[in-house]
Amino acid sequence: MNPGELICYILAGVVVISALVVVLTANLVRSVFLFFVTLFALAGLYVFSLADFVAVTQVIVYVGGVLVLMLFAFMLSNKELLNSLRQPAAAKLSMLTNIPAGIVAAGVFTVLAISTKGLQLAAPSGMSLFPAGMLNAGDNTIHLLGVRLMTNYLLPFELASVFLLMALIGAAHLARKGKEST
Amino acid sequence: MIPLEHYLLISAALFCIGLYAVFTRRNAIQVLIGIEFMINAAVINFVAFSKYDKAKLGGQVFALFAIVLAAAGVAVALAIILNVYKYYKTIDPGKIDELRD
Amino acid sequence: MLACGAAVIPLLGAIATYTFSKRNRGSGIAIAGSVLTFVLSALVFYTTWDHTAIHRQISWFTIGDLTFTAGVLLNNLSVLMLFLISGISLLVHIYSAAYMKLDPRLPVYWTCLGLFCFSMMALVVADSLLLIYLFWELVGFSSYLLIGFWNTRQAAVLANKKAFIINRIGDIGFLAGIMVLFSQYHTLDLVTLFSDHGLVASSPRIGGVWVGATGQLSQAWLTIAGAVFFFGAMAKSAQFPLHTWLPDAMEGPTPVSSLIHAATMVAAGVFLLVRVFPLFDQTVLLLIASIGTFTAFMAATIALAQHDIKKILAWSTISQLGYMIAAIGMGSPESAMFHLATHAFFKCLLFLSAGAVIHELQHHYAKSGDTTDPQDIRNMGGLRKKMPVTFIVMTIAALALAGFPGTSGFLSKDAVLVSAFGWGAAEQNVFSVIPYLLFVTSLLTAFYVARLIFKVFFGPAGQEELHEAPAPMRWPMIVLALCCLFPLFSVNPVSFESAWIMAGFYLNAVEAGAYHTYVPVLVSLGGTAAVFFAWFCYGRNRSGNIFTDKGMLYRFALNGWYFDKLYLAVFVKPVVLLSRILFGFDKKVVDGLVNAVGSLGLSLSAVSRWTDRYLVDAAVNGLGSISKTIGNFTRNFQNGRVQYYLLATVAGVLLFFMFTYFL
Amino acid sequence: MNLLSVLVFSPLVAGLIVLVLPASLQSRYKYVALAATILQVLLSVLVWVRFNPSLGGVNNEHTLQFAEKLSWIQLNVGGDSRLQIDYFLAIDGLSMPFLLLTSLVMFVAVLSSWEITTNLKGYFALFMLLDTAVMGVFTAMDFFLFYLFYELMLLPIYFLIGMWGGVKREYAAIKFFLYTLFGSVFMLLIMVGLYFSVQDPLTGDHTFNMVHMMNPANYVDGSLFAKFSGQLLLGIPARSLAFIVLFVAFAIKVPIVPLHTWLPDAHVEAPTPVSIVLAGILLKVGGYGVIRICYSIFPEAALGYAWWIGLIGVVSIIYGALNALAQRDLKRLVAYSSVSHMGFVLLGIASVTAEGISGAMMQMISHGFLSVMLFFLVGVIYTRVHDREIANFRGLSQLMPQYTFFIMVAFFASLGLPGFSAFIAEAFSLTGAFKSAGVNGLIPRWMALGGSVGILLSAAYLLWTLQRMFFGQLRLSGGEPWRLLLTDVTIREKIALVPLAAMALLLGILPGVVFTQINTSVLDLVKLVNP
Amino acid sequence: MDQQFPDITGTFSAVTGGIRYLMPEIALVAAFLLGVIIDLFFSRRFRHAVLICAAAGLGAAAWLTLAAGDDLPADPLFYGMIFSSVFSNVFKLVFYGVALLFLVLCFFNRQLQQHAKGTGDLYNILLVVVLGMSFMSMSINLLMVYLSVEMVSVGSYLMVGYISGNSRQAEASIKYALFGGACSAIMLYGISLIYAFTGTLDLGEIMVRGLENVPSLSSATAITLVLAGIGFKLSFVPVHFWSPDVYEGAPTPVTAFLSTGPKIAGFALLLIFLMTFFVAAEGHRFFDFKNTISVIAIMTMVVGNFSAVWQDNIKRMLAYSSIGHTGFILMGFVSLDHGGFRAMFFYVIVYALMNMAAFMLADYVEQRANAVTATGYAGLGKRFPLAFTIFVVVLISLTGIPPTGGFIGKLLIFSSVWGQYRATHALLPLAMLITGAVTTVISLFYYLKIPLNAWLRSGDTAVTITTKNGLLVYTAFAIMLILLAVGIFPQLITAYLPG
Repeated sequence: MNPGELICYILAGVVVISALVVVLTANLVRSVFLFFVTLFALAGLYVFSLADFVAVTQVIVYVGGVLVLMLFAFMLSNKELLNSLRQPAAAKLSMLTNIPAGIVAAGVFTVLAISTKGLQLAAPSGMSLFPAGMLNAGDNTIHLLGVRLMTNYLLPFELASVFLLMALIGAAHLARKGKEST
Repeated sequence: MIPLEHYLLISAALFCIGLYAVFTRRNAIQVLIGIEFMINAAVINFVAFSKYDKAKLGGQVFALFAIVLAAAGVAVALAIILNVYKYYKTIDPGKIDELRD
Repeated sequence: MLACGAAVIPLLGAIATYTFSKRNRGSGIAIAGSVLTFVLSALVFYTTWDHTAIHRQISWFTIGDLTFTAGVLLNNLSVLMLFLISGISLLVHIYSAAYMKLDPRLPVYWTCLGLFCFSMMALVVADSLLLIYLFWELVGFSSYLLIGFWNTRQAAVLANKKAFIINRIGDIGFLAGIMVLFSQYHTLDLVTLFSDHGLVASSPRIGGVWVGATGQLSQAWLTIAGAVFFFGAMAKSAQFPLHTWLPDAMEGPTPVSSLIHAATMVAAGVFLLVRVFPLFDQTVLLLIASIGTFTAFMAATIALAQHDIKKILAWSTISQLGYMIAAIGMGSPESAMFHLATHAFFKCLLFLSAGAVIHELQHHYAKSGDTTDPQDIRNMGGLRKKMPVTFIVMTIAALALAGFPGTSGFLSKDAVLVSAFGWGAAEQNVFSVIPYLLFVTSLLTAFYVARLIFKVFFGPAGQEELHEAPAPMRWPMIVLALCCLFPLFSVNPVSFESAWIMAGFYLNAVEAGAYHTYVPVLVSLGGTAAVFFAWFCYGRNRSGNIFTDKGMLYRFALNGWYFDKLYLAVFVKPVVLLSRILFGFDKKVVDGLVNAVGSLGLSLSAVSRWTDRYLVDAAVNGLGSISKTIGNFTRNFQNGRVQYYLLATVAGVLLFFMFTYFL
Repeated sequence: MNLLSVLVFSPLVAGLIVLVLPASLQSRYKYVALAATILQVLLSVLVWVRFNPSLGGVNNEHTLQFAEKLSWIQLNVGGDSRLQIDYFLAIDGLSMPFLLLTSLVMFVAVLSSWEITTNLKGYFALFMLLDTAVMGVFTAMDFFLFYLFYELMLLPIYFLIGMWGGVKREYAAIKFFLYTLFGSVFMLLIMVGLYFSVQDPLTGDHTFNMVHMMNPANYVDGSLFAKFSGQLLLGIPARSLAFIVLFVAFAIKVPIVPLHTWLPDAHVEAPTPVSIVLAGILLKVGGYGVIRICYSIFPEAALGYAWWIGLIGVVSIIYGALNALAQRDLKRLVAYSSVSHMGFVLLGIASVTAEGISGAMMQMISHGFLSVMLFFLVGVIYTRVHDREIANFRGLSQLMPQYTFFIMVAFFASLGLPGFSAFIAEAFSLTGAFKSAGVNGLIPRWMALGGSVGILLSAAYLLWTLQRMFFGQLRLSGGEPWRLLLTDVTIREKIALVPLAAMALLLGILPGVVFTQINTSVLDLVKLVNP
Repeated sequence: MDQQFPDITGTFSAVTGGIRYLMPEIALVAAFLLGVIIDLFFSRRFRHAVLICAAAGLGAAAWLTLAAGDDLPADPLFYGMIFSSVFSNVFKLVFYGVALLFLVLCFFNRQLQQHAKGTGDLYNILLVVVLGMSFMSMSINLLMVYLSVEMVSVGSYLMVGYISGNSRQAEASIKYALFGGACSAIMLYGISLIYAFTGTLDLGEIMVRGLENVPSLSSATAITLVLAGIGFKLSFVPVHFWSPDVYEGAPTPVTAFLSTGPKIAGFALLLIFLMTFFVAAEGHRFFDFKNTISVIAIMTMVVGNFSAVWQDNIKRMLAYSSIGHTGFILMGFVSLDHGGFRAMFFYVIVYALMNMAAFMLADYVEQRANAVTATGYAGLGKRFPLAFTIFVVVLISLTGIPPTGGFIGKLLIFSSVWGQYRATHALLPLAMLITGAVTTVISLFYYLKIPLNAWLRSGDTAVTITTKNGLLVYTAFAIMLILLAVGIFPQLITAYLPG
């Protein structure tokens, strides 16, 4: 096991553990903070998968955008935050009611694990068809991505812009106060 | 480089953690976080397998789109959650149950 | 042609009276019509009697390959009946004109009477069983109308309902007989079926199989066919056990009783049996003879105890019909027909006389505001001085009924009894009692009719201002009285064999032998003795009564052997009860079942809703709901929680997936 | 334009006219409807006159009369099949009498619609729609078209009962609708299955043409409903299952015990004109469907189940009659008597003899006239005092002599008094049933005898009713007000009643009027079913 | 770079060459952009400017689609992103039609028109949603699939929560957003697995072969997850839970739109997805689509119809009924090669029409008499005779009784399933047939509630009647006429259907 792999596993461990804490903790502040950690660890994993641009995007978009938004939302509904901080009895009971959810989630995990275990995926079947082969550590993925986005993925790219505009307009509409409303 | 199966396993774990969050968290924003976990689980797969797809780089592109779309989705969802908060003074999805059989 | 005319005129008369009844109340038209009918019938009778039978038919309708015909068959049997019916009906029409004069619904009466005459005459001339059945029912229908003519009287409407329904029971038998014959021979034409070389006569019975022209049936069906025809006749001719309607039918106007329930309609059963006579095999004949004899005897005993003048006559009618039926059963249809003809006259006359008495008494009571029953013989007496003509004619009729020499009844009753003894001699078993029973019955007959006469006309007079019935009522009675004497039927007052009716019907000669001489003598002597006995009981002093009112036998007889009660308990009530039960069943069970199927939709959706609400949620909260702390939570288990939706969804997909791939 | 098309669609036109007429002319709507029905009566008489009774029809397209066949829907549904649906109207002896029956009954129903006072526009529009649908059912020779009209009958009836009905009208209307739809949805399935099994011999396309469906040669080899493929469907031979499903669908309409329970409710709650149509026509649609579709298309299944059908017939006869005996409501009594009388139809049909089927046809027609008369008469009383309890009336004959006359005619006619049509009909249904054992051995003789008990029972309940309601001393539970309200029949009512009574009488005395027209077809049908 | 793109001009021309097949979509985008600008600057002066703009855009798109006619590309466009075919054109026309009807509904909806924040954004969002639906019907690449589904989904959340005038609308929108977010995440994960197993995002033979190479369990897992995502759009069982709540809570025009447009887009997507597997590799062994969809169809019909029976709220009832119809249409997917194509297309078109009409009338009644429940409809028939007459015909069509388009649709579906049964003699098609028949009867229970209450019962007379918007009824009337015409002459539609 080389250091790279070790770091990979550590990152993976961080991802899973922090995610678990995010999900299980009753403390909302801790949960949001650990979400932050998970996202960073994920970005690290992406880097190790030779997807540096994706990792950067992850950090910028998630940490810079999503997380900030969420914090705003928390603050805007801070009463709720406080409420959920002190509800130990409810939390205990919710543990009980969460058991079926846990079973289902575990079931899904089992199915996923079984269906992905032992696959000979060193080179997925379809991929050998591509002459360009595997990505190497030295490749300029940003360059490659740029070219792809302007050729193969031009249509989705443009469409995404329309989509974002709509999301912007819509979210703004929902959030803003009415012109004539009092 | 860790084996691809391990990536799949990690992503599966993250997916299920997200799923669990979606099922159980009593705060709409945490449910959203769960959804983000699920999306990120998919992103792990895309990114990991994108290594073999140098020609099209479909995985990475998809990952980018997924992240961006997720962000937009979160923005909209948060706007909606704030609206809900306005009426219900709570964002516990379990308590928002006026509409039911 | 003439026969058709004779048959149709009453119908036209009926329609005419109904249509033009406003002005002259219809009596004129009705009587004119019936005169015309009588003249035509007489002509037909004159031209056809003892000539070759006339058979005219037209195609009526076609079903499948078979064409049904409608037509007339005029042979001795039908023209005799035709003549008889038209004659009596003419007299009854005239009588009715006076009897019913004051009734507000007289036109309706004429219409119904006309309808009856039409159906009765059509019945006798019809040439196919289908037509006979048709008119058979119409006769029943018009009888229904006439019995219930005074339809505001509860008893009358109950009686006509009873009459019709019991007749219907018989009709089913008739219909069943038609079905058997039709499926066997594919025709219902009387000539084709029953003539000497007709299908019935020529179809062999081989080894238990009854081979017909177009099919074959087990021989049991032959017996059944005969039995069901007899069953039909039983109802119409009021034979045990379908006799109970006739006494009740006396609720109708008396002329109706006399025409329909004494002279004509009830004879239709006898007529039918004579028509289909070749069909009967030994078993059926024996059955017919037994039933007829039993009915004759039973009705006579019942007649002994009745108080209502018309009821006595009604039971007597049943008894006499029993004679005729028995005669047929004993293979002597000619004597049955003979007795039918004579009986028609004297019984009609008896009724008309009774009607005259009732009519006068009713007037009397109506005037004095008395509510005494004008029909109860216990309230009568000494009328011979007030109504001498009635007395005389009724006595003649009574003598005829009792079978005294010199009357027509003597001839015909002898004919029946002689043939009975002749037949009985051949029988070795218990059936040989039949002739003796008939003989006893004739004695009983003499007794009860004497009782009637003595009670009504003798003894002290009770009522003061009674007088003879009006002329239109008197004259028909006188004419009928003349017809009750022997000359009309036979030049020889003692030999029934010289009667022209018998001669006209010699279907098969009876070996009478010695019975021919001593039976008439015995009947006459016995009858005389019975009359004297009656005189002893009722005529001389009215206190003497061999039947105590308390006696069990007496009550048994008075109530007609309790058949009405029996039927009510055994048939009517259970059927009504069954219908109630079935209706309850229909409402609760059938409808409920179907509703259940219908609401299966609802219940299924309840299941799915239940599943949605409890199963899914319970799966979600499954373990939690086991714990008792969950009580507070139950209201949160309701739907409407998006996370549960998601959980259910994923669980559903997961389950589905696992079922598909792991099981 | 073809006579049949005019016959079918003229009421629809009248309905549209009613719809577009302004509400200010509300009181005139009924005259529009009346005119349409009179026109229909005239047209159907014309059809009757021009009908050639020597042509059989049934399964021979060339001997169908007044045929109009237009290509209607040609759908390429992909795969190997093309949907070929024709606008195919024609009649033969089996349908022709129903045209006259329908038009006459509709005429009477419109006359009895005078009692309707609310929402006239909707009422007459729906009524005319119903008229069109019924006419269509009797003339359609394409299964698809038949089904179309068949379903089209549902909705108007639903609303007519539901909107203008009695107290429990909702329940009755829904019950009726669900019952019938339940049958017809499965009919649809069988219809589609049949369509896949049958090919037009000329074009080779799959077809809904009923005449083609009757010919075993037109079935695709090995297809589900091919006669000799012997395929199983849910463990039952496919053709038998199809027969059962179709039979149940139609039998619900007939109705048979135990699927009859919609009928008393529907009748009791329906307004008089709708009762009239229900009893007079819709029940016949069931019988007609059994003959036209079940028996003609699945003859061997029909023969196989003849025993059961006969049994159902007998049970219906007796069960319906016994139930009628228990009724206290006059209309319900009449409704149950319908169940009983329609039992004869099944018994006659089950026998597959010329007599039986002719008797069944006659019974349908006769019952058409008589039940209409009965319901009309019940309606007369009901409109006067809004009560139908038998026990609340007594001695009506004194108050309403003419009414009593009509009701006696109706009662006696329907209890099978000779001289009226019901007698011929019942006698021949039973005779056919009896004969069947000797001819084709389909149903045992006791069934015919059992059925004849129904005749007795019908006499019992009808006479009992007569005695209770009309005879005896006058006594009304409503007292003096009722005495004033219960006036005798009016001219309009007589106009409605007289033709019905006349028809019943005419057909009773001259049954040949009907038998001649249907005879060839009946023979052909018998030959088709039991070659 | 050059070694990867030897012919950069060719690449660009390949991209630009596809543009001419995207004219309708471009029209939509143009209208969207124009609408945004109009909304910003002119909406105060011209209240309905954006509406007109959106309508013009939709009209133009529809016209362009029609005008393109047979001018269809032979190959996929944009490097295998989309494929424009007759199928997609039909679907697109349905979408545009539905969207136009939606605009009509919006125009007459008081609640929307009085919305404080204006309606302009709604129309703009609508255009993007329609754009997304367009692409859903054309996508043959999983990225495009995901993107277009997200466009439709997010747009739909916005539309549902657009007014947020009361708690119910807010609740509906959050439920929709959370459920939808989770479902799209699940679908995304499924897509990622497919990508992991096959290395390609193109829906085509390579993907199918790639899925064959991994154990069937693995491919089945991936496909199941994707199907669950598609199922969210279709709201079939068991992914249907959201729809009753959302349909009930959303503004009626939005409900009308959601129950038709996106749902039909979901069908288009399912069709593409299935065709990939049916066409590319007959007899692949890793997933039994037919049986799965059969079972889903049966369950969906049962759940939808049976649950609807209990509903009193009209919109909720129609929501369940639309679940039932989904199940019915799914039957057509099972028997695609036995006429299911046409049947499905026909049914979808008729379904769109009748559902829109039903919601239009529900909206009309809601606005004029303030009645939203079946019991609240009591006695209204006599007050709005025309509206309820139309309603009855529409409901008859929804039930599938002749002579309406709904009946023909049902007939065609039944026919195709019979065809399927004939070919396979399997139990499931038969079970589907019987379920279809039974649930048709069941559906009558609830559809009948409306005429039952409106016509057969009498309600309180004190119903406040406000605003006259007859045009809505006349639009519904026109739809009714179309339904009847189609019921009697189905060629009117079938003549133009592919398959």
